[in-house]
Amino acid sequence: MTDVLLRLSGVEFAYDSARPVLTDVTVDVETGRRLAVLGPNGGGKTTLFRLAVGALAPQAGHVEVAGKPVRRTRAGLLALRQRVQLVLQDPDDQLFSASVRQDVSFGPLNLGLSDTQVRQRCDEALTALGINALAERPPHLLSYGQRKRVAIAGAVALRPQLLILDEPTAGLDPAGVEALLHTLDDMQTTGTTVMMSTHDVNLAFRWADTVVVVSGGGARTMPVAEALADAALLAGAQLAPAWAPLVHRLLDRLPGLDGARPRSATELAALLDAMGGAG
Amino acid sequence: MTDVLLRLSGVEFAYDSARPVLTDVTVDVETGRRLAVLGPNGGGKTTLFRLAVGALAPQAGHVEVAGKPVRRTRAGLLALRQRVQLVLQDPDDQLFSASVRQDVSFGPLNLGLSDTQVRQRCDEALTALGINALAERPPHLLSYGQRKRVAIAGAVALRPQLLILDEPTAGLDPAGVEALLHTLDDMQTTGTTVMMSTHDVNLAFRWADTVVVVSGGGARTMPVAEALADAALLAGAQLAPAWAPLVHRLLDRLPGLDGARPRSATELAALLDAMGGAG
Amino acid sequence: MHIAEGYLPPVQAAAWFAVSAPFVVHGSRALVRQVRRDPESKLLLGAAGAFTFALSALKIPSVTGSCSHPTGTGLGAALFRPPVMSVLGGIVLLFQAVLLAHGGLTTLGANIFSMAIVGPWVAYAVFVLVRRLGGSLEVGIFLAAGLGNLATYCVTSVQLALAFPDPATGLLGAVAKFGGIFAVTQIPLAISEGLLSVLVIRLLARI
Amino acid sequence: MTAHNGRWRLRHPGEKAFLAFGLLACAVALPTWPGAVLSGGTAAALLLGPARVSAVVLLRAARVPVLFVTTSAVPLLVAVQPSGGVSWNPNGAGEALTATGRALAALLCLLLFSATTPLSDVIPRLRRLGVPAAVTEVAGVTYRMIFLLVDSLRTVREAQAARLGYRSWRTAYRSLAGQAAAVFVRAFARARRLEEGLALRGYAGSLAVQVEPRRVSPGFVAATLALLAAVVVASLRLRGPS
Repeated sequence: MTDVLLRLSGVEFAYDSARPVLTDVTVDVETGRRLAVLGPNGGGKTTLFRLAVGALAPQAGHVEVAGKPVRRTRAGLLALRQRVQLVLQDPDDQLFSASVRQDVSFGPLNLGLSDTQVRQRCDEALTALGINALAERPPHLLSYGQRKRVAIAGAVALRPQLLILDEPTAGLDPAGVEALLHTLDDMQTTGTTVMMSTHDVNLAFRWADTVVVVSGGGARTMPVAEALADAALLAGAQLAPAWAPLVHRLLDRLPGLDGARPRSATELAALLDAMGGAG
Repeated sequence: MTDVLLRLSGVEFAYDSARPVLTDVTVDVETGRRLAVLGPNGGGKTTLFRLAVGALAPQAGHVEVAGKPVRRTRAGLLALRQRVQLVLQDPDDQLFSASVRQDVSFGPLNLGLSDTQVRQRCDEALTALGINALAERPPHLLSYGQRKRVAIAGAVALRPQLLILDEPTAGLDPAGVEALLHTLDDMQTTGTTVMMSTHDVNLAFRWADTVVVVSGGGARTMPVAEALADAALLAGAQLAPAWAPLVHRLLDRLPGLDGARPRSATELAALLDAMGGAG
Repeated sequence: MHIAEGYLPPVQAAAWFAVSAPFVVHGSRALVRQVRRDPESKLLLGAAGAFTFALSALKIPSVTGSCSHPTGTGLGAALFRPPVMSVLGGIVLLFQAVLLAHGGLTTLGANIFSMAIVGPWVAYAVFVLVRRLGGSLEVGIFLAAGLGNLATYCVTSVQLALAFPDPATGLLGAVAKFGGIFAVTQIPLAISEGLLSVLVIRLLARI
Repeated sequence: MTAHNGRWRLRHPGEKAFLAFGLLACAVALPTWPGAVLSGGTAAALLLGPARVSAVVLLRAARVPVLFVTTSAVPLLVAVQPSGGVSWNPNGAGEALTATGRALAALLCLLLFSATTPLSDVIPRLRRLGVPAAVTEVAGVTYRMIFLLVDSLRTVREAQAARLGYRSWRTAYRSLAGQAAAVFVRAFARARRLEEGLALRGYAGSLAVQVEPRRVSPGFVAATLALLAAVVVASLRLRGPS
């Protein structure tokens, strides 16, 4: 396949050889997909991401980007990092400059771009995240949600083809989650492939088209509907079932509603209201 | 009423007088209740908690604990802390010691208890949180979920009548959330009243009996079913609707199922499985 | 520039403890006084100690190919003053010895003298002098951090020379030997530490 | 650290200090041959034997200090002439071997202590040695925060590397300064938040904690004494009457 952006095949990794985290992981990320990575804490989601961006080297197996194996040389990593960017869970681990604009310009400056180009990249990233108004503020005085956006802008300024987000919705309130998903949708339409980890199966169902379940040292990739209908798979990864697929089964039993497929509680509420009085 | 453990009445608070956080908040916490506090980020949930434990002084209105107004003197605060304990969202903000047991002993020692009593309080708290096995470990070798438990144990060791938890499930995976809810249930049965903030309306529906919605400077307290059925209230507080009450409305339309009241997706899955093949 | 565990003969190891002790005791008294005035400052002082430790975990690329790290004492002394730095530095050196086997317990006295006493005092003196002479904050920090680092390195060289005098030329020859071998890494490192401290202060000034 | 799950974890830190520092004193004070060899060997045997510390862990812990010790030995091999020239030191090899041997033996004794004794057992007990409470409490906070800060340092570095922060010398310096500044800001923000968090638990100036009582085992102490005596006697005997 030519459109596999990132491929991990047969990857093994252990921080401590007595307790391997990943024992045999094969994941293909195709261009344009929306991937949700699910799995228990400590199950290896973050490790998988760190392998994908070259922060860790696999102890067996290999990582390919756009069909070429990643060489862990200076040049190899440079090429990888221009294609794949990871945004960590805690924004404070990524922000270290005195102003938002300075922080976002860090990556483009490191690329050795001209002043004009750096400015352009910055503006573009700030606009994509909707934080133009914060450009001159010091990051540590912003709210948590705003800091998360600044951290994402820092990655986006490198114009990655694949943007990986570790628990991007953790700590955000529902309105913040909505706004973030909206932003990610926009980025997806402009050609960025997005992959994120989450604990929220309901969110995964709503947002993703493909799910990677990481648990017990392995990873399984499958279409979201299939993954979330697989009770054994979910239980094995210590995940609760999602509401939406269950609600769809329930709707199938109601005459006249068997085509309805609400993906969120808000959509279900609208559907119920449209149906009128409690039958 | 004699069983009001904590009462905030007409409380106003602003960190910055130009932008008041709470303008008129009245909340009664009755003994034995399970209160979920919902509301947008920056809406004042944490401020409310900090007022309740005397970490902040209200700029108007007053705070009463067990019928007596809180005095912010050394003695007044010490008395308050034995009744009401707040566990912050980030466990690293409350853990300072090199071993779990030493850390948990800090609160009881501040009460001036004897060595034997301190030891007993520690054992009790470690057992309540199920972390006896971690007693001799240093916090930096624990997982995030384990550190959260240690932080809660540190509060529980003061034997509070009211335990307030700020976003206790943030960052936990579904299995971790289940385990925590289980622990809180146990504490509730031994007489501790529990109040927590959360962004997860589904969790609130499942766990709480009473909901406090904090937004726009005010707070409204009401039974959970009523709050989560109030679309205008939820929208006003930037909250998404919960699945369960909507599913209940759906179930009411299905003959023979109008009594079923699943509170979680897991319960709904069990119900659907019991119903057999897709009708 | 830690002297490794067991590297000094016993009498000299003991002597360096004796030399360092008055400074550490004086620093402890200063710390106890500060904490009594302001009990909350315990947490700030703990943070300062941890920051000093963390600075020494910064890996600076060095010309010799290997990585080296700053002493952090110059910046620390300018921020927290030398007497308190002698205690915090002592705590940090103790943790480095026990947690990382970096330095040692028998050589703790010698290491405290070079890194937690001479380094900070030189840095502080340079800083005050530069400021009195009308130098800018940045020049002051650069020279303080750089010279503080160099002073530490010179003291360590002398300590090693005293322990292992040169067979032909005695102490002076030994100072030249030890100084020479460490100069390769230490002089660029002192400059690096100076530059880095300026960049840090610049960032912090804007925050 | 293995100290927290090792076999000797629950022993009184004083016992372990007596044993390890006794051997350390022997390693440094006795003639290197055979004193240091015997003390170092004993420490190694105790670590791998009764204390059950794995060889892999020991090797990992010793790697950096060993590198440092060997580098420091190089100057001993040469002599500087008054003219400024450098020549081989005829006794240099012996001197370097002695210094390196003593340092390696001492390193093993230090590891015997640090690999078996959690610092949480040690820091609060330093009060009994006359260290002021303010100092032990500051040391305790330092210990806790070290791990938080070193962790953030690593993460900040990784995040910077992902954004090409270590592409050249210039970018590396900018990144390092960013790391230091980020950690500085974090350290003091942490301290402030910790102060608030602890106030909720009744903090009023004392960071005292309850230290688990550990019984000193007379058997262990007696065995230590016998062992140290044996090392001293064996060293003097082996060296022969001089």
